[in-house]
This record gives sequence, C-alpha cells and structure tokens, in this order.
Amino acid sequence: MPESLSARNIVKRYGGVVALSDGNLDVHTGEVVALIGANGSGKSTMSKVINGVVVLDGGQLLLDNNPVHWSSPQAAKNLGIATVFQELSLIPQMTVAENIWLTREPMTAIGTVNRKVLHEKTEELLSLFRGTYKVDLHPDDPIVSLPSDEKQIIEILKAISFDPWLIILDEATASLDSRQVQRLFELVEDWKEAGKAIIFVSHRMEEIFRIADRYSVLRNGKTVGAGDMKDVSEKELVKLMIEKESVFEYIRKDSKNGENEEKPVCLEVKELQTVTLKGINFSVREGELVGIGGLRGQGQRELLHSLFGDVPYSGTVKLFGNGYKFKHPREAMQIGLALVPGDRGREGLLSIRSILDNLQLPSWPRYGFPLRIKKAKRDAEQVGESLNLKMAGLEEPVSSLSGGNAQKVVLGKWLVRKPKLFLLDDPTKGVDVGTKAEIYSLLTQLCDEGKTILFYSSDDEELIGLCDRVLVLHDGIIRTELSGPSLTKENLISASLGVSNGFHPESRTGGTL
Amino acid sequence: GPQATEAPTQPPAPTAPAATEEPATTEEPIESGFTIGISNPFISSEYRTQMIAELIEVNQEYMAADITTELVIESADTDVAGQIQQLQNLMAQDVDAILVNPGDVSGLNATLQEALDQGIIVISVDQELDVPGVYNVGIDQKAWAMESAEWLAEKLGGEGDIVLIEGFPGHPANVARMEGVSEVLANYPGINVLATDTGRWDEATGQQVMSNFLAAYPNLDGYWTQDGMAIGALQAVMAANPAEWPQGVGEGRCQFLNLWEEALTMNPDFDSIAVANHPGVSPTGLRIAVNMLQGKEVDESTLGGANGLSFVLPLAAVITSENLDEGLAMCEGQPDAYLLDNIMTEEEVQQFFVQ
Amino acid sequence: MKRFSVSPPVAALILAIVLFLLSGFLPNSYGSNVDIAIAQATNIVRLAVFLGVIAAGQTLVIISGSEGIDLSAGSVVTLTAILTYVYVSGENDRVLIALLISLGVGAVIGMLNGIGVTFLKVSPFVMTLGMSGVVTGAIIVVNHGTVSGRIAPIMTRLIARPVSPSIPIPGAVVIWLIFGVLMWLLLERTAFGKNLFAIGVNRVTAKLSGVNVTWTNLATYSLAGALAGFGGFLLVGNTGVVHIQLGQPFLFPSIAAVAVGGTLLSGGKGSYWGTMAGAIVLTLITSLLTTMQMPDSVRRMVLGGTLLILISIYGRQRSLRL
Amino acid sequence: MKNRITWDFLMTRYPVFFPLVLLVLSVAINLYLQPNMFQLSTLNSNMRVFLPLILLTVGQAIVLIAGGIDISVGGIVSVVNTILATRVGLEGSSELMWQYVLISLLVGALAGAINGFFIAYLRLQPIITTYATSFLYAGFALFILPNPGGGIPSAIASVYRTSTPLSLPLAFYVIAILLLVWAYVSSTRYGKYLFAVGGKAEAAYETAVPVTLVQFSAYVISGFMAALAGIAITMLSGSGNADIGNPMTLNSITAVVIGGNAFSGGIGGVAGPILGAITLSVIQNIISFSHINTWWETLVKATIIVAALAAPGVINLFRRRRA
Ligand SMILES: Nc1ncnc2c1ncn2[C@@H]1O[C@H](COP(=O)(O)OP(=O)(O)OP(=O)(O)O)[C@@H](O)[C@H]1O
Ligand SMILES: Nc1ncnc2c1ncn2[C@@H]1O[C@H](COP(=O)(O)OP(=O)(O)OP(=O)(O)O)[C@@H](O)[C@H]1O
Ligand SMILES: [Mg+2]
Ligand SMILES: [Mg+2]
Repeated sequence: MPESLSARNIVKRYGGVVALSDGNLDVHTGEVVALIGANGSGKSTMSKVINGVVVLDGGQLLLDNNPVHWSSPQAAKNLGIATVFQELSLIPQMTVAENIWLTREPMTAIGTVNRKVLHEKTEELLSLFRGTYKVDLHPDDPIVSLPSDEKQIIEILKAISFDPWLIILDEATASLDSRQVQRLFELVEDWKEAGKAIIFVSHRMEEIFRIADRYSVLRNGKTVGAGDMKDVSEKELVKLMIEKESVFEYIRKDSKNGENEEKPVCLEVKELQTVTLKGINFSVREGELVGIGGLRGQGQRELLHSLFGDVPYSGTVKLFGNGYKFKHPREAMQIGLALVPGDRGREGLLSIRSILDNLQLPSWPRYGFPLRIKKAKRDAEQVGESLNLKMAGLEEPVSSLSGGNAQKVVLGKWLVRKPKLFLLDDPTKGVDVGTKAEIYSLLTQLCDEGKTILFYSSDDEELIGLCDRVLVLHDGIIRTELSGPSLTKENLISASLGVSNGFHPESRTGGTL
Repeated sequence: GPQATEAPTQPPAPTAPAATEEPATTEEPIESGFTIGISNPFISSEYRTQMIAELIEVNQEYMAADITTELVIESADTDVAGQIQQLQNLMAQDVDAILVNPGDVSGLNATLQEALDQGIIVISVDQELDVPGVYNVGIDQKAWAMESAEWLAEKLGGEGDIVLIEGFPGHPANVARMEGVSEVLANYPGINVLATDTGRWDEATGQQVMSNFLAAYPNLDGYWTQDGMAIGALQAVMAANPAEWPQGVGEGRCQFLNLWEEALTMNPDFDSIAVANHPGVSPTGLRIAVNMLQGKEVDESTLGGANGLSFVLPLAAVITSENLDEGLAMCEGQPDAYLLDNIMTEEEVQQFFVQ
Repeated sequence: MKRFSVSPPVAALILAIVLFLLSGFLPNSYGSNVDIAIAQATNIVRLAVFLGVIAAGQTLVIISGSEGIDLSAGSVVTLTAILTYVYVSGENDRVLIALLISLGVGAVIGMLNGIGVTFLKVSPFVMTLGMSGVVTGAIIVVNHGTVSGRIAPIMTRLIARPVSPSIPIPGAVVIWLIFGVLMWLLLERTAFGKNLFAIGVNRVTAKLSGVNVTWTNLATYSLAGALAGFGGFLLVGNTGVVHIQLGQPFLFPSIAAVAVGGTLLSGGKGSYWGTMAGAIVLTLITSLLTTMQMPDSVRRMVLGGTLLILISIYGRQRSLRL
Repeated sequence: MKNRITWDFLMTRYPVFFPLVLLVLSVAINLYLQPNMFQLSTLNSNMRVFLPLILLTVGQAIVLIAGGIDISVGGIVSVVNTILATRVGLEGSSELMWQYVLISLLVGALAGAINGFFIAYLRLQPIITTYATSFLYAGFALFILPNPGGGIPSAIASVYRTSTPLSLPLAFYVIAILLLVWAYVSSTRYGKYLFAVGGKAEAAYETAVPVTLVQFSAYVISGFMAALAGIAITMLSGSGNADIGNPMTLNSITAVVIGGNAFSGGIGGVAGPILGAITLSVIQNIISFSHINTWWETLVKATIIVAALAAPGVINLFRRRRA
C-alpha cells in the first residue's frame, strides 16, 4: 500500500478556462488534508486530476515519490484511490447494491454476480450509517427514489467499499445533516487510525477545524498555502482563500424582532398535509427571515415545494392575505414567490444552456416580443456582479461553472424577478465562505427591503446566525419553534432529534445540553 | 354457400401438371361456393388501390351469382416475412385459390409450394413467378417499354441526347423494361444516352431527378421514363421551361393526360406517348381463377412464359397526340390517379380456355 | 487562448459551397459554364426548400428533448398535400383556406402525438411512428384511389415558378427565407423558444422556473404537425400532383438535415439555420450523386459514407475524459 | 399507497409484466378468431415467420439498454441475405451453408463494429450514425446482389421451415436459448455494465466502467443478432433480395418499446421485447382473421399498436386521477 501521494505544479485547462495553473497537494497515510478554496478555485478539478477522471495539461503526480500517470479512472482506482464526487457518480436506474459494487461485484464460479454476497456486503456497509436514514435503506432500492442526502451516503459507501488507501471527499458533507456529518466524521477518524489518507473538501470552516490535520489552499487554480491546522486560525485561512480580511459576520437582527410584530402576515399555513407532511401550521410576517430546521428528509423540501405549487397538498395556504392553491409553480411566481431548490443539477440548472439563458429562464416573458436581448443581458450581468459570479462570459454554458458559482446562478435567476417571498432550500450548499457572507448580507438586505424569506439549511450555524426564528421539523410536523434566546445550537439539535424543547429524555439524559 | 367445404377443393386435373398427384379426384367439379384469397404486400400506391377496388368489384359479380362466397383480402405494407404470413393466413382460411401480387420474386416460392400441395390454385398477378404450378397473369413488361422507347426514338428521328429515368433498380419489372429500352435503342445509334438515374417509381423523386438533369444538360433532346415518374418529369420540364423542350415519354394515367393538356398551352409543340401498366390484370386474373375453379380446362396453347403457365394480356391503352382526346374522354368521371385500364370480360377470358 | 470554433450551420454551409464548387470538375457537370452552374445551384436550393420546411417541425421536436422526434411528418405531408389538392381543385380563391386546412390538420395530428408523448408518456419515436401508420391508414380509408383535384395556378406561380422573369429565383426559395427568419424569431426571440430549449435540457428545472412543461411540449408537437402540414401544402404546389407516398421520402432526410445542421439530437440545443444548411447539404449530395453515373448500390454507399464523414467532422459529442 | 407501490413495482422491477399481459390478450383474441392456432402446423408456420423479427429485436433491445439505437439492422439483414443467396446458391451443399452462416455472423458483427466504432470511439450520435451506415449496408447488399434472385438449397430452407423437435416449433428452442443466454449475460458483470452505461454514462465512467468498450460491444451484439435474423429470413424465404431487411428496422424498435424497454436506456431486458415482437406479429394475424374491410386494415392495425403503446400511460393517468 502506498504511503503518500503528491501533486506537483498541476496545470489543467477546460478549453479556454484555466481551472488549475499551479496546483500542489501532498497527502500521507493516517492524516486528513483539507483542500480549501473559494468556488471555482479548482478543488474538484484537483480531485479529478488525482483520480484520473481528467487529462493533465501539465505537472506531475507522484506516488511514494515515483511519477505516475493515469490513463483512466480505472488505473487510479486499481491503485486504491477512491472518490466521493461532488456531483455524485451514481446510476439513477440501478439499485443501491448495484451502484456500490459496480465494477467490483462479488462473482460466482460461473461468472455471474453473486447476489447473496452482494446483499450481505451491502447491508454491512449500509449499517455504517444506520440510524441516520429517514427510513431504512435497502440494497434493492433504486437510486432515483432516494433523497439527496441518502444518495450522498451511498456515494460515500461506494467510495469506501473497496478499502482504498486514499479517499477524496469532495464536499461530501454538503448534503448531509448534522447527525450524518457526525457519523461520517467518526468513520473518518476510524479510517485515519486504519492508516488511510483522506482529502477533505468543504466550505464549512467548523468542519475543517474539527477533522483536518493539515490544509492546502487553492486560489484561482494556484496553491497559495499549506500547513498544519494547528498553526492557523480561521481568519488566516479565509484571508488565504479570498485575499480579504474576514467577512465572517452573521448579521443577527435581534433588534428587529419587535419591529416585525406590526408588519402584516404574508404567509399563513394551516393543516398543510402531503405524503410526508402531517399537518403544518405557521405564519410568517413581511420582512421576516424564518428558518426551517431539522434533520434531512423530515419534510422541509416538501414544505417549500408545496408552497411553490410543485407538490400537491391538502390544507390552506394564505399569501398576502388571499387564499391560494397553486397548480403550477408559474402561478406562485406570478404573485411573487421564488424557490431555490436543493438539488441544483437536477432542479435548478439547464446544464448545456448559457448562463444568460439560465438566469433569465423565469423572466423571459417580461422581455416582450421580440425579446429584448440586450436588456436581458444587462440585467443578467448586474445580477452576476452582485453575486460575484466567476464566469468567462454570459454566453458560456452553465456547466462550465464550478459548483458554487453554479449555485449562485440558481439563486440569481430569481433576483432578476424581484420576488416578495423567497423559499430557499439550502441555498448556500457548496458555496464558499466569501460568497456565503455575501449571500447572507443579500438576504438580510432583502428582508430590510420588506421581502420575506423562508429558509431551510442543513447548516445549523447558518440558521442560528441568520434567522429571526427557526421552525424545527421532525417527522412531518413542526416540533418546536425557536427564537430569540431559545435559538441556540443545543436546542436546535435536540429539537431536530425529536426532543421537545427543554426536555432531554432518552439518549441525551447524561449530557449537559 | 351450401357447398362450402372444409376439404381442400380439387383443382382441375390438367392444370396442375407437376405439382400434385391427386389420389382420388372427385368426378363432378365444384361449380360454386369458392373462397378466393388475395395477397398484396404493398398498399401505398394508386396502382394497388385501384387493383384492390377492381378485384372487389369483379368479385361482386360472382358473389351475386353465388359462384364465390368470399374474397379474403390480405393487403398491407409489409415485407417478405409479412407476405409469407399473409399467404399462410389465407391457407389457414381454406381458400380455394390465391391471387398473389408478389413482393419478392422467389422469396415466396416455398410457401406457394405449400399452397399448391394443399391443392390451392395459385395465380401470380402483375409479376411473373418461376414456380412450377403457379400461373402468371400480366402484361409483357418488356414489350410495354419497347412501345414507348420506339416512339421516342422515332420522334427524335433517330438522333439526339437523351436521359433515362428508371424505377427500382433490380426490380424484375424494371429490369425487363430497361432491357426492352436497350434493345430498341440499339437500333438507333444516333441516340446518345447521357445518363440514367432512378426515380424510384415515385413522382417526387422523378421530378427531382429530372430537375437535376435539366440543370446539368440544358440542351437535352429527350427523356424516357415510366409510370408515375413521368408526371414528375413533365412537371420538372414545365417548371424549368427551357428554350427547347425535350421530348418525353408519359404515363397512361389521367393525371398525366391532364398535365399533357396543360403543357400544350405552354408549348404547343410538346408531344408525348402515354402507356399504362394497368391494374386490370388482377381482376382479369380473378376471372381466370374462377373459371379454373369451375373446372374449365386451360388452353395451354394460349399461354407463354418460362413454365408455359403465363397468361399474357394485351396493353390497355396507348395514347399519343392522335388519340389524346379519346384518352381524356376515358378519364371523364375518373379520379386523377386513375390508370387507363382494361378488365377482360367473362367472355373475353374464355379465349384462354378449351371450349 | 481563444478557442477556434465554427458554428455547425456555418460549417455545413461552407461545406455545401465547397462541395458544389468541386462538383464542377465532375464529368457531366457545369464545368466552366457559369450560367449552368447558377441554374444548378438554384435548382438545388429550390429542391432543398421542401426538405427544409418539413425539417422545421422536426427541428422543434428534436430540440424539445426527451428523445423528441416526429416520424409522422412524412405521412402528414402526404395527407395535407392530398387535402390541398382535393380542396383547391384549381381555384385560386380556395388557396388560403387550403393553407389553413393544411396547418390545422397538421396541428391536430401533432397534438395527438403531443398528447401521447406528454400525458401517456409514450416515447416519441414509437408514438409518432404509430401515428404515421394511423395517418397512412386514414389516407387509404378516405381516398382509396379516388383523389380528384388540381392545384391552383397561383400556387404554381408563387411556389414553383421564378419570382419574375428577370429574377430567376423560384418563389419557394423566397418563401423559405422568410420562413427561416420567422423560425429564428420563434426560437431565439420569444419566450416560447426559450422555454422549448429549457424543456429540452431539463424538464424539472424548467417546471420549477415557471415553464409550463406540459403545455410547451404539447404546443411543440402541434406546431411541428402544423409545419409538416405547411410542408405538404408547399410540396403539392411544386409537384402539382399527389400520390400516397408523396411525403414519405422526406421523413428520414428531415432528421438527417437536423443532425447535419448541428442540432443536438438529445435536445436542448440547435438552430433552424443549421437545419436549412443541412437540408441544402443533403439535397446537394443527392443531386451530385444523381449526375454522377454510378450504380445505385455505389450511390447509396457513397451517400452513407458522405453522411458519416460530415457528422464526424462536427457532430462529435463531448468526450467522457476531458 | 401500498397499491401504488405494487403497480410501480410491477412496471419498473418486472418490465416483462405489461408485455406479457398484452401478449396473452392478443393471443386470446387470435385464438378466438383462429381456433386451430395452437395446432403444431399452424403454430410452427407462425413462429417461423416471427423468428427473424424476434432475433432482430433482441439485438435492438440490447443497444437500447446501453443507451443507443441501431437503425442499420435492416441493412445488415440484407447484406447477410445477399451473401447467403449469392455464395451458397440454390445448388449449394450444406457444408457451404455452414461455412457462409459463420461468415455471415462475422460480417454482422463487423458491421456492428463499424457502428460501434463511430458511436463509441468517435462519439457520434447513434440515430444519425446508424442512419448513415444503413445506406452503407443497404448499398453493399445491392452491390452484392443487384437483382433479386439466388437463394439457398430448398432442402436447407425446409429444415428451418418444418423442423419441430419434440413437437414444438424450432423457434421455441431458439427463444429459450436467447432467454437463457440473456439470463446469464444480464447477471454477469458485463450485464451490469450495459445497464450502467445506458443509465448514466458519465457516472459509469467515473466509476471506472469501460464505457466506450461497452457501447461498442452493444453494437457488435446488435450486428450479430441482425446477422442471425438475416440467416433466419433467408431460410424462411429461401431466396435473395437486397431490400429484404429494410422494412424490419422500425418494427424491431416498436417491438422493443412494446416490450417495456425505455428509450432513454438503462432499463428493461430481452424477454419483454421478444414478447413485444410476437405481439406485433399476432396483431397482424388478428387483423387478417377478423375480416375487417381491407381499406380499414392499416388504420385499425396502427390504432391497435398505438393503443398498446399508450396503454401503460392511460393506466397510470387513471391511477393518478384516483390517487
Ligand atoms: N467541465 C468544465 N468545462 C469548463 N470549465 C470547467 C469545467 N469544470 C470546471 N471548470 C472550471 O474550472 C474552474 C475550477 O472548477 P472546480 O470545479 O474545480 O472548482 P471548485 O474549487 O471545485 O469550486 P466549488 O467549490 O464551487 O465546487 C472553474 O472556473 C470552472 O468554471
Ligand atoms: N425527473 C424527470 N426527468 C425527465 N422528465 C421529467 C422528470 N420529471 C418530469 N418530467 C417530465 O416533465 C413533463 C412535465 O412534468 P410535469 O407534469 O410535472 O410539469 P408541468 O406540465 O409543467 O406541470 P403541470 O402538469 O402541473 O402543469 C412530463 O412530461 C414529465 O415526463
Ligand atoms: Mg467543486
Ligand atoms: Mg404535467
């Protein structure tokens, strides 16, 4: 088993776009290296260089100080390099078991896949995350039917299924809730102990400081710093990443809580029921920023999507004083709603279309006939600037953007329309710290302007830092509402686990939460 | 009919020379109550629709006279396997005779042999088959083509540049026709064939090919073509309207005759000849089949073809500038796609039988 | 480093011109006679018009994605050509209504396709193939060999004849150019066009961005049917006669024209300019093969080979390994 | 909820379910119209006619599973037919036949390899590529045999036409073998690769599946199956015709879809398409025996096929209405 892998002076271009100009990375067994950088700085590209998915334009890979060259992902895999891809590498139509073991299926003597062993081995892997699934996963479940966090877990299990020595986790935590992240980190500790090497990519500083031993920072495709985690502070890292002093200020609006009391109610939900939701009641006032918390898959997505007219429901929804029952998102948009969906590739983007087409998709009808393209471009450019979008041009396909920049497009297309009520499903997923801060200030600014925001996040810090109050969903109902002083991490976690505020039954009895 | 039998009908002994050896021939021939099957693998053409319509019409006569009880028509756009299935289905329905317009010259042989073995009378219409025991009814394709080629050569005075637009290369009818054309042109060394192309027996393609030819050879003297392609070719000439119109061969279809009339208004010197490969051969074949079923003996001296089993029918109509008016009169009340036709009467088909 | 790239429509057009110029060296070709060369070029473009118009609907359904394709286009062309022919029966003042009938009948058939594809989730390939059979069946039922009619002089005048004696460009070509501009407007300068591209790429995204996917898809198939109907109307104006297989020979070439024009067959990306160029290239190749004397077998092989080379030049998909 | 899962479960996990229902239904109707349908001679004469399409459909099904489409299969059938008809000839020996059967299979695989090369290695779009190669193959067939004719010895043809070992049509054995081979192949690693590549090629590539090789192989298989179909139809017709395969292509695709395979790839199998191919042919029989007016036949047949294609969708729509 190899002991170390190094990337030296890596150059990688996509057509005219330079993704990496001078990428460097060292990783040794028994350690976790955090690969950090802003959106589009080249982290995923670096991962794909290491696992042989892309062709190098320059530089060298060294395995135990010997130059190696991958001719295909197969070659890297054969030498024990496994990857959790940011955009996942699962075949939707195939089952969990088939996906995990694809290319390494246990075989029978006559050359067929040994389904029994396949089942057993899959069950064994699935048990690693047991308890964090909403409903128990089965080896025969097709991938299409899974929510995004469970897909993410399958992708992780797939990567570790062949006992690699190097595991690349490219934003593997972005879709996971805190409990799942916790489980993953426990596993990472085990792997470390077992002498594996781990490359960890994440935009969550807290996670990085929790798990990583060393760091390596990319900025615009160039490695600008590396070292031991114990030697740096969060501020220093951020500065390396984005060449700016810390932007880390959540703008809490405690002062405003009172103000909002007088504002009119703009959203009122009564007994909303769907397949997963079992009767949701709440109301939101104009200008409020209300968070939705809870573990993944408790109905948050369904709540946002049903409010947006994408999922049928029963119950009543009053918006801006009138009752509505939308049959199509278009109707919701018309009265000023906007939805930023959680799965940007599947629900938010038109991959092969231009950035312009993506930004303007909901707004074309506003540009008359024939469409006033020049004006559309100007508007799109403005949004791009306001979001700090890193792109080669509006005409480039959106697939050429890095994950975080693509996320900005998903958010940006609604800004063009100036909606009144935002429904956000994990809008900062995969977004770098700098941009996150910008998005936060954008959101607070929107609220100041009288817009209302309903905001789900898988990042608890974000909910606490940003929201006026948080509705915590558990098993399809609002279990707890937290606001003001009760809005603490501890309360959020216990409420997420289905524990009512103030009580600490079952597992948490001994804790000091 | 009362005589409808489940046992295969006995064919009249003399007409099945090689195929079957009947052990016990019934003495009195069955005179009525016949079921006749039609197998047609191609429907997307006016020739075939006219053919089917005429078959139905002629059969009405026999039905009225209680001679036939049913005409089972298997007609669809299909391939060789599909036509084999058609024939099998006809056999499964105990038909007494099969009229087949074959989509493949030899692909049906084994299946037709099975039909013959069951004692079914098999007549191939429109296309000659080389299966001992199978009768053929149709025109002489070669003679048909020679007629119009001869006219063209004479019209040009044996001198000039011409092009040829043929049907499906490799299709037996086309092969026979092109042979005829070559034979005629061999007698006119002054006529120079610049190019040959396929119009796929299709008006639009014929038009396209002719347009190309007109663009490539602005001084063309004449063109020879056949069937529906003639309409497309004339359309192309009218659209291009060259200073000197080439002389061209036409088709015995009302649409063409109308177009001819119209062309004369553009260019009074235009001349043509219209010959039809008429669908009436099939209903004539039906009459022959019925007569055979009724036990009439075929006068083999009237037959031709490779196996001496071919009924060769005369051409239906040859329209030139002399009798164009007659042709137009024949089209009176007929649809545009109507092919000038001739179905032999019951009396006329008696010429093929021993009196 | 700026990427060097030529858009597929331009590439196809350049290719057509080069091929045409090279064809001058072939025996039996125009050689050095400019008049004949122009006549030949005009003729090719004129022939391309009908393929081009029939391929317009094809372009739309292919862009709409989810394996969108319209295999009923050929039989719709035949049907509307027959309807026009029968209805007009030589009278100029019936032409406009005949045009509306053609568009309407085409749209209805297209809508049936659309219903099958959007609501019943039948894959477009087989849905439209089945519909093609239904339409052919209907043609046979309605007019088993009894078509009677005639096109009106004004149709011949506008479609088949040159614009004026001094301008030897056929009317059809002018109609096609106007048609091309309208198609461009539709695809690039209307919200419908933008929505069409969107559903071609990702229907879920489209829906969540307010696009009425169902309606857009339905409208696209209906429009494609209507355009095929228009193709039938134009075609009969050129041929002057009808027959049961009038439109069928245009079917697969119409798909090929779309592909040669650089439109992504998997949807979401493409242009009508490309299809126009593709139609010209295909017609050109067939015409050139016609004037070259070779057996039909060789001709088919050359056509297949040329198509392969054409799409190899610029029809290549993204590599899995970047 | 439970009910819904059962239906979806049947439709997605057992794609054979619906085609089986269709087949049973159409066979029942056919049986009603033609009571002697299950007599050995009738059964055999039907099955021998269906077999070429069945073979072709199996190859098409595999290409569709792998996310492609092959519209050159008819051309390959023609090439094989013309090779056999010209090389073996009406007077040929059975050794000669065997020899050219093997050569035909190689030729079919080679033709498939040409398709596979352009699609997998040059990354051209499948529909248009196989459309182009269909001209190559059809042209080549015409080149080999410009005029219909030739053939194979009738003794050999009659082996195909009349063999009924153990009182079952030969075709049943062929179908059984096809099903067995597929049952094996689909549970091998290669089988998983086919589905993975058809499901999502990029993800398969990142998982180190040899994507191009798998795509390539699917076309080789399709070419091989087309050659088998070509051999079968030559045995059936006993003669050569360069256009013999052309009309079969679209039927093979319809059969695959009736058989429950998704056009988008990654789903389905081979059993469904085989049932689909038989159903298509049985529908033709139903039309024959129901004695409807000739002029209506095409319309009725096409309508039945469209209805069969739309049936699952109608059922789903109805179910959703209720839910
Ligand atoms: N397939 C592609 N084609 C063209 N450009 C690409 C492609 N993939 C990535 N890029 C570009 O390469 C650069 C680096 O992208 P990469 O995905 O490595 O960023 P990242 O650091 O992973 O960002 P994120 O945090 O947003 O995931 C970006 O500018 C991106 O636009
Ligand atoms: N995940 C998906 N992948 C591909 N196509 C999809 C997917 N989800 C939906 N579609 C397709 O999108 C089309 C429209 O879906 P849907 O009916 O949900 O949207 P809509 O028509 O915009 O909404 P509505 O019917 O409520 O007006 C359907 O044809 C469906 O097949
Ligand atoms: Mg990334
Ligand atoms: Mg819908």
